[in-house]
Amino acid sequence: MKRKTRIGLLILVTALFAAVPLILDSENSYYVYFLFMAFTYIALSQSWNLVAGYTGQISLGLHAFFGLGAYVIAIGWGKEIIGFLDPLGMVLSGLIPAILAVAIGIPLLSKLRGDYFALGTLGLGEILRLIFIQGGALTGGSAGLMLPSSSYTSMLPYYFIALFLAVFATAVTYLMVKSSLGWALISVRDDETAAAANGVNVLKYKVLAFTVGAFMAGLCGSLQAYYLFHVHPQNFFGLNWTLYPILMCVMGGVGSTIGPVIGAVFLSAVFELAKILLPEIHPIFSGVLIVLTIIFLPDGLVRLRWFRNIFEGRKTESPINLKLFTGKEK
Amino acid sequence: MANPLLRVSDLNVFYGDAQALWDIGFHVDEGGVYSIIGSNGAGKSTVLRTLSGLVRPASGRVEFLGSRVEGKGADVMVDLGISLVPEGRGLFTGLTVLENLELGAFTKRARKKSAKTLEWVNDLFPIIETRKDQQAGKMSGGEQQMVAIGRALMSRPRLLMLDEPSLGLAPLIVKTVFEIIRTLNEQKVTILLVEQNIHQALKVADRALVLKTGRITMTGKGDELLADPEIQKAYMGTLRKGT
Amino acid sequence: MMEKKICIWSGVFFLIMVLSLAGFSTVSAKEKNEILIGTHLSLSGGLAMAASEQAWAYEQATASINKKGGIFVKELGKKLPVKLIVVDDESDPGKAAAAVEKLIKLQKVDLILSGHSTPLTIPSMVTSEKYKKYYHGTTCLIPVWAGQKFKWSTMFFIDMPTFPDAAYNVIKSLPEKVTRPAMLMEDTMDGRGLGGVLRGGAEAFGYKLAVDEPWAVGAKDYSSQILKLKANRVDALLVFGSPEDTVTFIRQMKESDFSVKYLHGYKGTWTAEFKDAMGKEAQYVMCDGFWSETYPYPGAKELGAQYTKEFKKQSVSIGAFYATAQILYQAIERAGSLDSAKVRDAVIGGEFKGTVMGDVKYGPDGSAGFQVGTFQWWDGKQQQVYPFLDGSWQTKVMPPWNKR
Amino acid sequence: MFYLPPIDILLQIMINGILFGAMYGIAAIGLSLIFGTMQIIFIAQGAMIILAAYGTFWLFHFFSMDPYLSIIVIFPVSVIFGLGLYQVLFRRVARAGKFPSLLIAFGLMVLLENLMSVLFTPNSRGLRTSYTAFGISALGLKISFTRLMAFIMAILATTGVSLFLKKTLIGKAVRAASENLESATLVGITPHKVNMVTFGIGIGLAGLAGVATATTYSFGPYFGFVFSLKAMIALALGGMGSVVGALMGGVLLGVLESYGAFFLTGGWADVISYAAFLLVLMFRPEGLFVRSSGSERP
Repeated sequence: MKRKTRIGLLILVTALFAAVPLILDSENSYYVYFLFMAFTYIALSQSWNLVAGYTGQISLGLHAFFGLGAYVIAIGWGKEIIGFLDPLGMVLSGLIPAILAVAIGIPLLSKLRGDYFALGTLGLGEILRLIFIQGGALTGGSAGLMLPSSSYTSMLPYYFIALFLAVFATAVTYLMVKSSLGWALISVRDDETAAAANGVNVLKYKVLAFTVGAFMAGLCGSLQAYYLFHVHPQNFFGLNWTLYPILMCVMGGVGSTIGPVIGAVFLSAVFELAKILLPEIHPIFSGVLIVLTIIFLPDGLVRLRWFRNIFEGRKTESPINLKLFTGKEK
Repeated sequence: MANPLLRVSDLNVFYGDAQALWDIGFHVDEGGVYSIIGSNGAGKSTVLRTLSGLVRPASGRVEFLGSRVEGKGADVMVDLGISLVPEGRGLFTGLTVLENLELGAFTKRARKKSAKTLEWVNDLFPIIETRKDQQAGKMSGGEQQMVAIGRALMSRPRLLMLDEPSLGLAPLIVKTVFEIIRTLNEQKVTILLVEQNIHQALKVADRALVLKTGRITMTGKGDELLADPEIQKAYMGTLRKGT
Repeated sequence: MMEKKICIWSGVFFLIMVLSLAGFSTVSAKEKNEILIGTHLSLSGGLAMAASEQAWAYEQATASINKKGGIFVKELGKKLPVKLIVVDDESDPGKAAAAVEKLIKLQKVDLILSGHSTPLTIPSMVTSEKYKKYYHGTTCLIPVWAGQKFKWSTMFFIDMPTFPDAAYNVIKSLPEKVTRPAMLMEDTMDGRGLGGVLRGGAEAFGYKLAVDEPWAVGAKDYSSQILKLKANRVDALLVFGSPEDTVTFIRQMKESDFSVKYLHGYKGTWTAEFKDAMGKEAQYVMCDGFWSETYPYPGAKELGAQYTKEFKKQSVSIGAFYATAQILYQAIERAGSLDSAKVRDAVIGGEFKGTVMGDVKYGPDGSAGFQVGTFQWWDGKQQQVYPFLDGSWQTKVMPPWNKR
Repeated sequence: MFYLPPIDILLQIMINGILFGAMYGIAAIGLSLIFGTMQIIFIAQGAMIILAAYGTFWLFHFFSMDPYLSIIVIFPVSVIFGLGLYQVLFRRVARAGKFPSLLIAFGLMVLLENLMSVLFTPNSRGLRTSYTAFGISALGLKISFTRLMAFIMAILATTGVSLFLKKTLIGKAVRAASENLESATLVGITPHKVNMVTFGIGIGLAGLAGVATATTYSFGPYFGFVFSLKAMIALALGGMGSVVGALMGGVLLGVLESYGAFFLTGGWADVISYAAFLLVLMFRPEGLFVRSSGSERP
């Protein structure tokens, strides 16, 4: 499938989704809410996909940037610097996590690789959560910050912003990979030492991917904060905001642009259905799903042959062939 | 002719998409010393790594004592009797010399005779007895090479493979290594050797093969190849005549 | 071939899902034959224990109203049975908001009954505020609820001004004088809110708090804090924490031989699991409670007996939840409609007689407070102490550990 | 109110920290063994500990079997469970070499926690015996009996595992495999056998930690995650893959938190431990207690 048709397909799908709220009554249809959440997860999965799929660095700290983005809105709105659904505020809620990603990323990425990096980012997430809980009046401590819910008018603005975020994240991932920058990223992923050998500044590209990922995660955090009107540390710094995107990426197919999109939509639907159809045991369901996905679908849906001849996804196996995680062959 | 200890036929090996070995075929008879020579990157080590089970061949047959063994893991190969001393010796530097040797006889077959084999190895390498409780990592290159060969012998191999044993050793030590190879051969141990030091390799070998970019280009008796002008020109530069 | 099988399976699975999701959401607005009441409770996660009693109470209240044929709704001109829909919010604020979203948009409930605890009800009320769906609230601190100026929910919970009395009146009634009380409040929304009120209460009753510190949630070791309490010669202790943390804390008090005259546990000491885990160390420990079967209100005794028969343990909370449901059902009948605005207006300023919590009066701001009770664990039973009714238990001073 | 308390209180805090750190130590030893050979951070160790704690609780509840006596049941059962778990779950992943076993461990944790919550109800369970809340006073210090037993168990477990690694052939094979897997296969060590052994022992140690937890705390299904996190920090402090280092790391973490809780408040104690964790990870990845014997990890 040539490149032009693939972009055409992307535009068609976006238009289709954009038309949904015209057909369904956005206020009362559960579908609209479901799609809103699915778009948020698509954007989050792409931001993880960018870091893990294209530079091979497994980050377990996505929830830290997500929460930070949300808190930027909550604090900003509290101090009347940021308004309701104000674009400047959202950009800011992406920038601050990006700055943190650079500040933390440089020491973390230059020194740590593989599972040490994953551990470091997990630690980063926990530290941020605890700091915001001890943050006193500024961060509202463990009670979190309340936002005036009276400014809610309708579901539509949220739906379209979420759709925009999903398309923006997918487009950024797609463009970054297709550009010369993309080749540098992939060379870092496949063999760092070789990449460094022929002049690729490995650290610069890793930090760049990490920062762009953080920016996107921050944006998603701010949208969710606007939606819930209540930023609570236990919820916004919860590990699920890292766990679900990883699962969606893995199931969809890491290192491909369409994989996370399919994974996010598929899994959001599965989790919602599990909650409705089997209420008591639905929490077990997510655990079982993770384990089964990894055993039977390690390369993700997008690389199954049946899918491949339609989308012509990557022929090679999933790029994060995590030798560093499992086998020890040097 | 009794059927050979080891027969390899049209062996092809890939590293990712790059093909490293092209239709390799040769055989090894019990009790002989065989050398594989060739320039760097010719694929010499790949042959040994494939025979020892570290690398899985894409196609081809490997028969050892009459049964097909290609594709089996290294832990199975050593139990069958093919033992490799890897390039760079591969000792467990954090463990003591004695522990390295004990692990050499890890397979069920070797574990039973572990004590007797240890005595035999101690006779071969007296230094081992004196340094047995020392950490393997804290020894000289030569001593480490001895321990590495000793460890491989602990599994009582029918075929011992040595990958660049003389690498990084002083000339005097290299001489003793080749003496050891000769004494091992006298004790009926079949040896397959990969070696940069072509002169020594060919002198000690009954038969030898020359490998060039993954293909066998010449085979023959060790001393014949030693005298062959082409070999001298290609590999030994300006070797003075008759040394 | 393996891979083909997986694709077909995942394809089929995906299709079923899409169809059932569609099927669910377009349930045709057929002729109304039951009142749909939705609630989001923590069936899993940290709050599951407390929420399970709430679920039981709601189900009992719904069953008893249905036994009387349901509720007469004047607008629809007939008596309709009540159908209770419970969705799990997994003790997570984000999921609580999502659960309410689902109740409103998917299950299309008419009205919403409250979930459990301030951190979960606040986001849920925000969601129901968005869709103008009446949320009949409880277990959220009234000052925190009032601060949000919600227009589509009411709150029936602890009356804050009289909250400290339940502890300090009992302390004053102790035969031995208490001079150095201390407070350890869990660092959560509830802990923060209650802590503030108790701090005010201490001054009102003329006490100076020897130690007043937040308490880390889920910490595994309190020995350092116990040392601080010992160093400050604390003789009375008000502790707000989860059952697990409180058990760890009291065990460590015994291990470091630190005892007080009066130990009052909030949220952590009223469950039967606390008594099972502590055994005879539970003796003398005070616990808070929203309700007691010994209260002289209609149906209180029967409700308590039924619970004990079914679970072989007492409860000091089911009465409050049962009454919350009773009030909602009375309000629907009084409003004669299922419209959120009408039912809400029936509750605000309304007077509801004869509930298991007695007569409940809602103020003009939509809140109604009930007096929190105090109980003492004695021989495995919670003896009702405060409010001081005739026949209430006389609190016993807690002796040092070695004199038990 | 920052005042330096008298020396006996400082000592008491130290003792509490050491005993309390030993709890993290047992969990960390299991993690370090598994990490040594399989190179994965087994984040579900906390859930395993709580599973064993439930086992101890039910043995006590139905057969009134003394918790410390039940070790003779819990430990072997945990080892067998570990072996089985490796075969069913991790063997496929390890061979495929494609996927972060970290994710499988994560899924397993979520699965186990919710399974326990559904099967054993989410109520917190506590074990009550004559010694569960019993304090010994020695030379002016108060020592909790159950935490002392936990400390003793930690010491025994560490020596046991160290002896196993040093004296038995399998133990040497484990050390060899975790150092140089390729050479290990060359001498006949099958990677899966070694992984299975370490995984079995690792889960066995989780069993021990479970008994220690059951006797010391009232626990619920979600009680284990903090253990996993803190055990990981102890592992990082002590040095990846070294058993003694893991225990020392745990004890150091316990002391750090104990002092943190006294001089600051409980909440800050966690921040200190995570900050120490990040600093060690960045500046001394091979850990504080392992002589940087050149085998410095990536």
